[in-house]
Amino acid sequence: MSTSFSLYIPRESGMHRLHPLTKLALVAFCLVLGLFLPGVWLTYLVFLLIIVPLAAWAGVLPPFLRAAFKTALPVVISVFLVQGLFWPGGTPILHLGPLSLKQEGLQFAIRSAGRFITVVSSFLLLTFTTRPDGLMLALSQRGFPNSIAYIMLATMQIVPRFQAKANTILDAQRSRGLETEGNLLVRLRALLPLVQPLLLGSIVDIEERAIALEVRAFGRQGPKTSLLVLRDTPAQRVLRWLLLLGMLAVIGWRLYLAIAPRLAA
Amino acid sequence: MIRLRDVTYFYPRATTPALADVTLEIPAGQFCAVIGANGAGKSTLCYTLAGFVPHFYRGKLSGGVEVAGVDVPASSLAKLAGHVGLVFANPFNQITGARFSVREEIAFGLENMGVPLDEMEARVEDILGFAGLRDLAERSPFALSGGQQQRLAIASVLVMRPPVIVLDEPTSQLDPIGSKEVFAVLRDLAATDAATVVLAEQKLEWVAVFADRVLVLHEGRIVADGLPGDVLASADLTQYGLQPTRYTQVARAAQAAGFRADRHDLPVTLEEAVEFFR
Amino acid sequence: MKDDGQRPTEARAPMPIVVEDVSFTYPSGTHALRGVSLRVSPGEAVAIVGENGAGKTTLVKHLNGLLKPGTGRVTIGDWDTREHTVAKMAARVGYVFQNPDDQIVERTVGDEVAFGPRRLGQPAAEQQANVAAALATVGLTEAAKTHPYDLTAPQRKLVTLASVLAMRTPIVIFDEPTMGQDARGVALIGDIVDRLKAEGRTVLTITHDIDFCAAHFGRAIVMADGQVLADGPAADVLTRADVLATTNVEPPQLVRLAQALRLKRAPLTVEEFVAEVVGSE
Amino acid sequence: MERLRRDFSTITLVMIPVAIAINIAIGQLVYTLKVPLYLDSIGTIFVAAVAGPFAGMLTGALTNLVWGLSGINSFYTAFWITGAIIGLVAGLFSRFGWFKVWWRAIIAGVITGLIAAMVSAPILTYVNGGVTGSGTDVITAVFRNAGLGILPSAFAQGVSSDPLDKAISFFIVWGVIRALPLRFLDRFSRAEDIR
Repeated sequence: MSTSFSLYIPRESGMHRLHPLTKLALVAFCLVLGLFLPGVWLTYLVFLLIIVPLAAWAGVLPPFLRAAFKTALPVVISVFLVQGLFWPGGTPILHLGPLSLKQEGLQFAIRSAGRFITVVSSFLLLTFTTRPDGLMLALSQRGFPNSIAYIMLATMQIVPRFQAKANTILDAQRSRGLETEGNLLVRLRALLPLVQPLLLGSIVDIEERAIALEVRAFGRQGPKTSLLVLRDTPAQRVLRWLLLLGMLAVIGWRLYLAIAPRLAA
Repeated sequence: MIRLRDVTYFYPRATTPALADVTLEIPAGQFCAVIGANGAGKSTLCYTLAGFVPHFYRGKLSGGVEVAGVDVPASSLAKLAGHVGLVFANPFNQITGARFSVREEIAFGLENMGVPLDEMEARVEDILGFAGLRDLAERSPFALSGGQQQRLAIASVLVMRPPVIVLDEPTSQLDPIGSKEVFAVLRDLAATDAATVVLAEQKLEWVAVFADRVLVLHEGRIVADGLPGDVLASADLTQYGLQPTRYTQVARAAQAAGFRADRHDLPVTLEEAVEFFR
Repeated sequence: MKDDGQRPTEARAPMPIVVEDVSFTYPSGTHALRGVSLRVSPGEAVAIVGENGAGKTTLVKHLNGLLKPGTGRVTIGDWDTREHTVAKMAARVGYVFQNPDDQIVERTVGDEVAFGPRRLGQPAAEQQANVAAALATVGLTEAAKTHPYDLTAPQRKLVTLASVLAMRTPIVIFDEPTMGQDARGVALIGDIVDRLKAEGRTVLTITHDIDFCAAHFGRAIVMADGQVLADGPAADVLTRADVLATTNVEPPQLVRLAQALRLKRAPLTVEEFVAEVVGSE
Repeated sequence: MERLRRDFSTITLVMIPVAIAINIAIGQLVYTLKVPLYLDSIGTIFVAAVAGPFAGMLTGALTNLVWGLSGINSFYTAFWITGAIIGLVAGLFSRFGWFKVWWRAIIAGVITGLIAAMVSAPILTYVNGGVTGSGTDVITAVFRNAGLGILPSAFAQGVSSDPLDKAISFFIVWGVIRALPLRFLDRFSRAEDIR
């Protein structure tokens, strides 16, 4: 069982050594490109020319591609089937028995798939190359609430425990004669005895968890320090500003494309 | 160092007090064990010393509680953190989850108190050694065994250097090996005299080995208070729902059966029992 | 009860446990059991001891079908565990889990104890009688209408113990029953074990509490690294320092004392010990 | 402001990661049992009921962000808005006492489900090309074939599952609240709204 609910892979790469905010800016930039670039094919270029090289630089390309593929594939297949074959009133370009592939649908599917792949792989790039605690520390140092940082980090670590706990509950109730196999009704009725202990038991635990935090001065006001030290450079600071400008430029371009025809009219 | 005067406490919605007329003084540097059956009030006493009664559990507290010069009921949890350390039974619930390695988990309290980086690093290193966790420093706190997690919980509190440390049955959910590991750390702690320690514990054999003093709680009241050898071998123990160690039991039974030992008082530990029967 | 004559309950049918050369590997690749064979006769009380990770839990999970053997065979009476769901097996094997909070679902202690009997389809009258008897056994009759979470954690453990006793299974398995209990609780659980034995039911327990094991269990199995290291009368196994040393299990306090005093025999109970010492005077 | 501070006590802060873990663990349990539901917002609804709409919003949003950003299922990240809205709406229902009676909880669940479907549809349309990549896409295909637009078809797909799913989730949370001893309920800021 993994100890943390994250796909982060520690490596000694240049990408890993970047300040977390720089990586966040890079990923946000890819995300904006993916969501706002016009046309059908441009997003694929973002994926191939920015995201994939960055993942390669970080030394995580094979697992990164595998994860991206696994997440994107069902949606990509589905979008081609649903929108490609069932586009109302489109121009048929290929007949498949009673169905036909429509040109408009195909184009929409290519555009959507590109967008989805870019969005998913941007998030994955951040996950694969950024220590969650480093990212949270960087954000906290810029005024992000400490409590939300705590919530995100604690969640990542306790999710695997709760998955294990859910399985133990399943075992304990089956051992008391709870049938969990059979028709849908049987399985539906098994839900409550499984869900209830998970909730009740954890509500009992949170008293102790809250006490443990208070003992460690979590509720104390005033400046905090950190054992983890993040390295930043002037060059990275400049890069972050450039990326921000780039994002604004792309969004502006897209807005212009949307508004211009109307202005002309 | 610790001063309780006529302390009576009711949990919210409770009709009987969890602590009743408890008056108690523990001098600085003492290692004081608190024993008693489940429900006798051991945990409540621990929570009172650490301020969670009344600040967290609310309810009704009367009497005076003063710990290391601080009036506990008049203070706040944020102020008491770092002043009184608390360790309790469940190792898993004491891990904050906010840090990814043993080293960082230990540092968490110091980070919250704003301790400067170099001092923090030195103190964390120091405690890693004391708790025998140096080899595990880079591991995830969740990848440790129960005994290791409990040592981590103790280390995380010790590193904040509170003048008073309260431990509420720190070994009750551990296997014998884990318990032994934890007791080894407690024994070192008892030897340093750096802090006043209050330990609620069921394992009387261990209590006998390193406590300076033993208190017996029964239905929220202190019913016995004295040196470990006297309290743990006293005949009253069973009436408070406690069982003397097997060593005391056989010695008493042997005496009743006509065995005459050289030493007069009943043994509590293995060493004493060997001496008794020799 | 009147219908006792016509309905032979599972509880009275003799139900030997037979584990034949069972090996089991978790999906993670851990070899948790390596060729374990054992036989437990009806009415036996068996304690399984050993370090964490020795395979104790994996072994007992095989007995009610929570795990199915990778190779080998486990039978409870005439049932092969592979051929029945866990819920079916529950009629024969009751299993008290370590943490009570992993199973409590009902709003009163009485309903919680009735959870298992209801699932097993016990008739209403029998169910009521079994629940009442189980509550009395653990000393919680007064608490029948109380919310389980208004009890302390050690009391909740007794509730889950009662919830399995009320199922009236011929075989009962406990996982660390004495953990977190005080002296009174340990004595109570000891009494329950003795009573189950007297009724001819089979009791198995996983425990680290060697003194508890020495006092109430006739047979001890020591496990290490997925194998049975020693299996025999408790008086024998628990005094073998060589076996216990390899598993990091400490001998009972009295055995340690006897060894320190170089007594010829290592007694397990206070009475035996006194007889030994006073006799040798 | 005082109310908000009470809503975000240490108890709530500690409850939120637990609630998120419960969302995810139950989501997987349901999958193990092969029940055709999600039930992956029970933790969110519970926090919303006992600690108010803002705590609920945070739990809902962070469930999707953590689940998505953990890389286990990046698909979820973009739907943090849906998670937040579910928490907000559930918290508002709780504020007006709708968790006190079982049938009201179910109605509240149906309404929340409709709102969730409404919020998800534009995200599905823009980011996913109108599909989810799961079995319910058949419904989308049927509506597309009937000549409906991408957005209405995505919404129809959502309506086919969300209201039922949230109704059951709300009902379960109602049951859990009823099963909780008052002692625990007292710990939360909104105890008076729900029992």
